[in-house]
Amino acid sequence: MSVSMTEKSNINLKTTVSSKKTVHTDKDKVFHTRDLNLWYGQTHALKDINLDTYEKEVTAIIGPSGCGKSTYLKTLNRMVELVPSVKITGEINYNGRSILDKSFKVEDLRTHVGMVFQKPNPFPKSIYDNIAYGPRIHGIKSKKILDEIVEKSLRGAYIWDEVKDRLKENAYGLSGGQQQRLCIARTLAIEPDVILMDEPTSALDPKSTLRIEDLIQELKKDYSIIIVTHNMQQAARISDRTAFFLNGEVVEYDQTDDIFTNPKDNRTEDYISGRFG
Amino acid sequence: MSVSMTEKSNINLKTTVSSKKTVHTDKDKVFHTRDLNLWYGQTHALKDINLDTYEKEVTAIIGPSGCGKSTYLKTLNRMVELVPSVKITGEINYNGRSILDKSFKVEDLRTHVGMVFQKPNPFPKSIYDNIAYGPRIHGIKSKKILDEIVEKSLRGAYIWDEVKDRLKENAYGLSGGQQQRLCIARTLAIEPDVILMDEPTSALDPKSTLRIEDLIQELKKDYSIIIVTHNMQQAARISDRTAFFLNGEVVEYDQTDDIFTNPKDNRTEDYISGRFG
Amino acid sequence: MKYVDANTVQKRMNTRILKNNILKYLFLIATLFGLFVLAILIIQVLRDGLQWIDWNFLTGKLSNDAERAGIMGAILGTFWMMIVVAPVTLILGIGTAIYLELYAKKGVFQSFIQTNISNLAGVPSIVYGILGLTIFVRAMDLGNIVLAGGLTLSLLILPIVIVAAQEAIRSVPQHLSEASYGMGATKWQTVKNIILPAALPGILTGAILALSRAIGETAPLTVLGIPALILPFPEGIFDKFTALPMQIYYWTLDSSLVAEYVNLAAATIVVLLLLLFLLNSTAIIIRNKFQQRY
Amino acid sequence: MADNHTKPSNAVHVREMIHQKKKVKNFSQVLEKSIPVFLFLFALISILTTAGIIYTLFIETIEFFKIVPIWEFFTGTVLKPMSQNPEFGVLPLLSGTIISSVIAMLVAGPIGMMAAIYLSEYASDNVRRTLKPLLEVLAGIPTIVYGFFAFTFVTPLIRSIWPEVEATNILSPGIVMGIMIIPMIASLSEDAMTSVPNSMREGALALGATKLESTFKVVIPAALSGIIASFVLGISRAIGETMIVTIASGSSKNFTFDITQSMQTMTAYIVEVSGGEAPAGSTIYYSLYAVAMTLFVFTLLMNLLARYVSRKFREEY
Amino acid sequence: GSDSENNASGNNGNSSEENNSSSNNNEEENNEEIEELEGSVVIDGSGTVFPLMSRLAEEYMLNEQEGVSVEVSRAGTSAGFEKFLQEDGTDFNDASRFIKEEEQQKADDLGIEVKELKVALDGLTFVTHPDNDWATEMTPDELKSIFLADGGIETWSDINPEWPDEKINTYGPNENHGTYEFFYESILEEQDLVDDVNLQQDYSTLVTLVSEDVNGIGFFGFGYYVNNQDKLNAVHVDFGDGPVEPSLDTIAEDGDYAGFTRPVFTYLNVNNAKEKPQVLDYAIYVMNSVNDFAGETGFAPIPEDEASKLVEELEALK
Ligand SMILES: Nc1ncnc2c1ncn2[C@@H]1O[C@H](COP(=O)(O)OP(=O)(O)OP(=O)(O)O)[C@@H](O)[C@H]1O
Ligand SMILES: Nc1ncnc2c1ncn2[C@@H]1O[C@H](COP(=O)(O)OP(=O)(O)OP(=O)(O)O)[C@@H](O)[C@H]1O
Ligand SMILES: [Mg+2]
Ligand SMILES: [Mg+2]
Ligand SMILES: O=P([O-])([O-])[O-]
Repeated sequence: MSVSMTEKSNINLKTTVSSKKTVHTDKDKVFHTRDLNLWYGQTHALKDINLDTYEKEVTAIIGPSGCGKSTYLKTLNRMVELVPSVKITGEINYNGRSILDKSFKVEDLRTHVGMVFQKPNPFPKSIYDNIAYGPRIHGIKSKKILDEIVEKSLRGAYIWDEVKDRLKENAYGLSGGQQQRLCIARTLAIEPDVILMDEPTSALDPKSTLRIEDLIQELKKDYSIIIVTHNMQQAARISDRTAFFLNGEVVEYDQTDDIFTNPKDNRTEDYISGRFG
Repeated sequence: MSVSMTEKSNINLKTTVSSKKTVHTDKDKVFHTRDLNLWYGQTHALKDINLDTYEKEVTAIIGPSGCGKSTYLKTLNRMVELVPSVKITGEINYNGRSILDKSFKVEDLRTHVGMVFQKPNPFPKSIYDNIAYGPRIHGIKSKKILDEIVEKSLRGAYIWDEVKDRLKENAYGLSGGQQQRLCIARTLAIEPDVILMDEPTSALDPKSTLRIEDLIQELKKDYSIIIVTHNMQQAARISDRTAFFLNGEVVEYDQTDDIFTNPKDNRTEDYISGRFG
Repeated sequence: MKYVDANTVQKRMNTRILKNNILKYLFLIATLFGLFVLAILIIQVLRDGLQWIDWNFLTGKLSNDAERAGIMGAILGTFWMMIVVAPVTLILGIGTAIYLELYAKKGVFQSFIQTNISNLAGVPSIVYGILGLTIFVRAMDLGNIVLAGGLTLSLLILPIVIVAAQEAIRSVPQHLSEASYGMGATKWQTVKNIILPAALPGILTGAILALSRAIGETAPLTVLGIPALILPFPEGIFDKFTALPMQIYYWTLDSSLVAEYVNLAAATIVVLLLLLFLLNSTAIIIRNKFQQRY
Repeated sequence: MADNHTKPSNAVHVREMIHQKKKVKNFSQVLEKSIPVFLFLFALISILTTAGIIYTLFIETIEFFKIVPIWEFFTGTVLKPMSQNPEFGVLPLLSGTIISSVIAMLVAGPIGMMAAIYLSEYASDNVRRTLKPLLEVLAGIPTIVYGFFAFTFVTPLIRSIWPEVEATNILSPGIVMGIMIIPMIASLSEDAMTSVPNSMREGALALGATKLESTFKVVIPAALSGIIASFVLGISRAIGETMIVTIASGSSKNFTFDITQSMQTMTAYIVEVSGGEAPAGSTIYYSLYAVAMTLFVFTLLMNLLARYVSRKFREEY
Repeated sequence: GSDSENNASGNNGNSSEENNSSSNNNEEENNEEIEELEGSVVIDGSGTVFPLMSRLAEEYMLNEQEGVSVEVSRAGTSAGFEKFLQEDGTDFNDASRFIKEEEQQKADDLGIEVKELKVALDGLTFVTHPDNDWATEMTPDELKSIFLADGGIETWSDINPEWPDEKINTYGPNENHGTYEFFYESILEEQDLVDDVNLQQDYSTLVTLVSEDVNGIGFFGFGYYVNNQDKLNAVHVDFGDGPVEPSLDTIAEDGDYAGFTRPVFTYLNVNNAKEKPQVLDYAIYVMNSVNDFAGETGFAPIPEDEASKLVEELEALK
């Protein structure tokens, strides 16, 4: 981008984002990753990752396509194991317990670590059933309790008012942005501690994007959030810390302001200044 | 992007790009588009487009996903007509002749207006046959002439040295960047006047991207080039003029410097500052 | 306020996981069941038939005498029929597929043909037998000769070949044909030079699989009327004939007349399965060898 | 860039040459125009085939109903085509056809479905890539071979367990038909389930669901139309299957629902009556077409139903 | 099998020797006109006669006229007549009963001249399960009453109180077959059969059915019994002079089993015979050689003079 443009965007960023940014270093660690390596068959997708994320913070992961962002995120709730050829070494601790240990049941892990995907993926069911799905598989059958959970979760995702009169309708009748908030609500329904988000706004229009960004700022009060994004401005706007991935490595991990204003690595700088793809 | 980052990237852009930028207003028009509207069935994909492109210039088209960039590009060589439900109104003149006129044979048009696609798409044939394909379908059979054309085109796309010893090998043995240059060479083989490029570097790594960008600067000396890109920095680096599309409309069209330094429309500014997806 | 109680969740977790694991094995067993039956079938057939296969059996003429009987006539009958079926279905099948995929305007007529083809694929083979009997044997007065049988089987597998060819053509990436059009190529040039060569392996694979279906078809031939005893070898497509599956049918039926006929039927099945195995392997080889990387 | 960049303007003038060739391309223009016409004619063959089937069946069926009232045909429980006093009730054939199809689906439905679930949800890529083609071998075995298998192996096996079963019976071919249809159901249902986007499964698993839960509560409901369609196609296949029943179920024309007995299906009746070039003009000859017409309508309805189901009830995602 | 070659040549040797010895007088004529014939001869009809006819056809093609293709099918006598009595119909129709009046009428209408060739004698054989050690001997009336709707017999004990109290299951060929019609017309005198009689198209199916049903009883030609003696019992029939076992001797002309014996035929389309030399040649061959193969295929031979008379009549058609 050329010079003078930024003078303008500068103003934008200040008003909408900068005020929300807070950085804590004294908080508890949520995920503590040490020497993580991951292979898809022969592809070495993650190389010696060392990364700690903190409670009630938003951690952003940025990097060019194919650098391993999604892979790292999916390792945190072991969704990556759905790929049969995956091999993982190293350690990830979640609240002090090693999650890569086979004794840590994935079903268990995933009820603590919720996930929101790039493309909104509601189930082809009613809005109500989408939210109730999680609680139901965990054995909650009472209509009354389910009703309450559904309302609370939808409120939590700031979508209650828009859908409260059509809970029995198919979720695919919603717009893309609404679907994405529905998916967030669905995750909230099982009351996780952490929410992983893989480019949650990349399929959305600017307005919906903004709503989701606002929502993330709200959720941060109760949840720890890790978000993958290819949109640097978004990372700059909403995250407390940012990790820059390249070719499966963490090139730089720091407080967001530092990463964007004062990158220590040339490659980070190259990326931020748009020399990729 | 936040403030201080741009001060840095600023420097980058200056060194690699600014020097190449040239702006002519006295040149001949190549394409002269008036009140162009295009529907895919019910979808109104292009709305009242008015746009002129100029000889031996690089015109960049930017805009968020789905805004109609590719559609407009494909209208210029009538490739868009491959979609059966397409309906077009308005006018496009190419060197003064109306190309939407049915009397203008598409095969003719396309020999004048070559095209390079987003994903390198060589034919599953040998490198030689890839280049010779165009001349052959136009009736050139002489081995000697074909040999000359192949060499000349490959040289033109700066790939001759890399492939001259393996002309008989399958084109899919080449790397992505080489394949893309091969596709450019293939287009050069029929000696078009205009080359349309639809995100030609989006599937490539930074190094290959740079080579293609350099090649475009070279080609500009002999050809008029229209390039679609989602990479604003790329547009800033290589183009003379830039059109910003949004929802099927041309929001702003101006010399590249102006667009990036002094956008007149709020939406352009929003886009450049990364408020989209 | 927490709705999801961590303790109940934990308790249920183990039963849920156990249920998942048990059913997983049940599903696996169900999957293997079919293969188990397949194994029994093959073993059974080999046991009954294998020691009856020798040079005489393969090259000899049919006979009432089980010891003397050979299936060369049936092999040749099947061969000549395929000589009819292969070109007819390839030409008609590829032609129709190209038309539907690349030329037909999307609309009522095109979807009518498409529906029609998929329905034809579901018409029982014996109905094709009746069609063949009425049209080829009677109306065209061919009699029950190889040509009549071959044409009947051609119609039978035509929908399969068309659908396979359509899929092969559809799976040629659009960007290849776009590249060709982008060079100023006409439609037919693009079809001939780019699309067909790229689709050919897929088409051939589908066609070979369809052929192997035709080779095993019995029901339509029974309707056309294949004699129970015919000795001379067919020497062309205008001769009367018998075919491998028909021979299996008759020998199975007559097995209580002459006990050894069961063995003859089994031996013929071995030959037939071997033939199909060869054809299928060819199809797989073609598919693997010519699979394109785009 | 190491190339010596030559400007594309010297030596050969491609543009010129292309322009000159344009003028002598009349033949290829004719080709361009006539090829679609030829291809269209090829496509017409398939329509002619359908028309041929309907026409031939229809004409002779009309003749048949002139001799045997349509009502008698569809409600008659006695089928004695060759008798001195012939009777042409189709119900014995319908019961044979329906019973054998029901048995087949009882075998193929559950087993095929379970196999589909295993292949699409549990099996690793490698396992699927080995098992699925192997399973499809089952579908490629000629039906005459299955008939032989039913007659010489399955029937004796059943009789050794359940001696009341007759030497020719509808049970054995029904079961074998079911085995033949397993890969069809497994494969089509698997396709339907596989085409449910992975994001659905991931959504469920990310909420802590087990595979079983994501399969039964998300994937199967989403793939239901495809699964139902595969069942309908399976039934259609069973109805049209000929050689297995012809060989293993004999040709009794009793109107019964006793699966231990010999019964005749519509298809087997056609084989018996035509048994060689059927004689034209007799009532029996026409009955062949009436039965074939019934069979054709049956399977046509099934195929249309399958299409309708897989289209109309396709989930939006 | 591996030793089939020996067998094959052995068989060939045998049959040609028999030919030589039994048809000396024809030998010279044959030699005079060893005319190479070609074309096809199409035969359909009786399943009972099929083994004999296909045997003859095979011998003819192997040893007499290599260029002629004789195709034999077996739709059943009645079904066969349908195909025989039409334009471009079959050349021969095998029959296990006499041609019916209606059929003859139809032939006349079509202008087809039909010649009846009696080829052998067959005994209608009633078969039971090998474990059936009670119903080994019966009178024709007892047998009839088992199959008659009004016969009053349901269980074996209805016939003889000492026999098991089990329901009798009846089997037979269906109406396509001459055997059925012979039984229905000549033996049951056109009275209705029991309702639940199991009628089948294929004799093999019948053999299997009876051989696996202890309470079963079925009927068909003697040939299908002899080939399955290990699986079936034949009921000895008491026509008045004590029980007679069906055998090649007893089913012969004027044998003791004569009560259930019937001639079997092949009907020749004379028009075709006149047009196509191979058809006539084959007919002559059949009548010359049929007695050589009758025995081994389960038929009793016809008297020599009847055969040679037919040969002469056929020769006259030339
Ligand atoms: N299922 C898989 N099997 C094999 N390789 C995979 C698989 N998924 C990802 N990879 C490879 O692992 C590397 C990292 O992929 P990943 O999806 O994590 O990238 P990403 O940073 O999320 O990219 P994007 O921005 O495109 O989503 C890539 O090289 C990719 O090709
Ligand atoms: N073949 C088609 N049929 C129907 N609609 C289409 C078709 N191709 C594109 N569209 C629609 O037309 C609009 C413009 O699409 P187009 O491909 O031109 O966008 P684009 O700017 O190139 O986007 P991208 O950056 O994702 O390539 C979109 O809304 C798209 O959904
Ligand atoms: Mg990703
Ligand atoms: Mg595009
Ligand atoms: O087959 P038949 O001899 O009973 O007609």
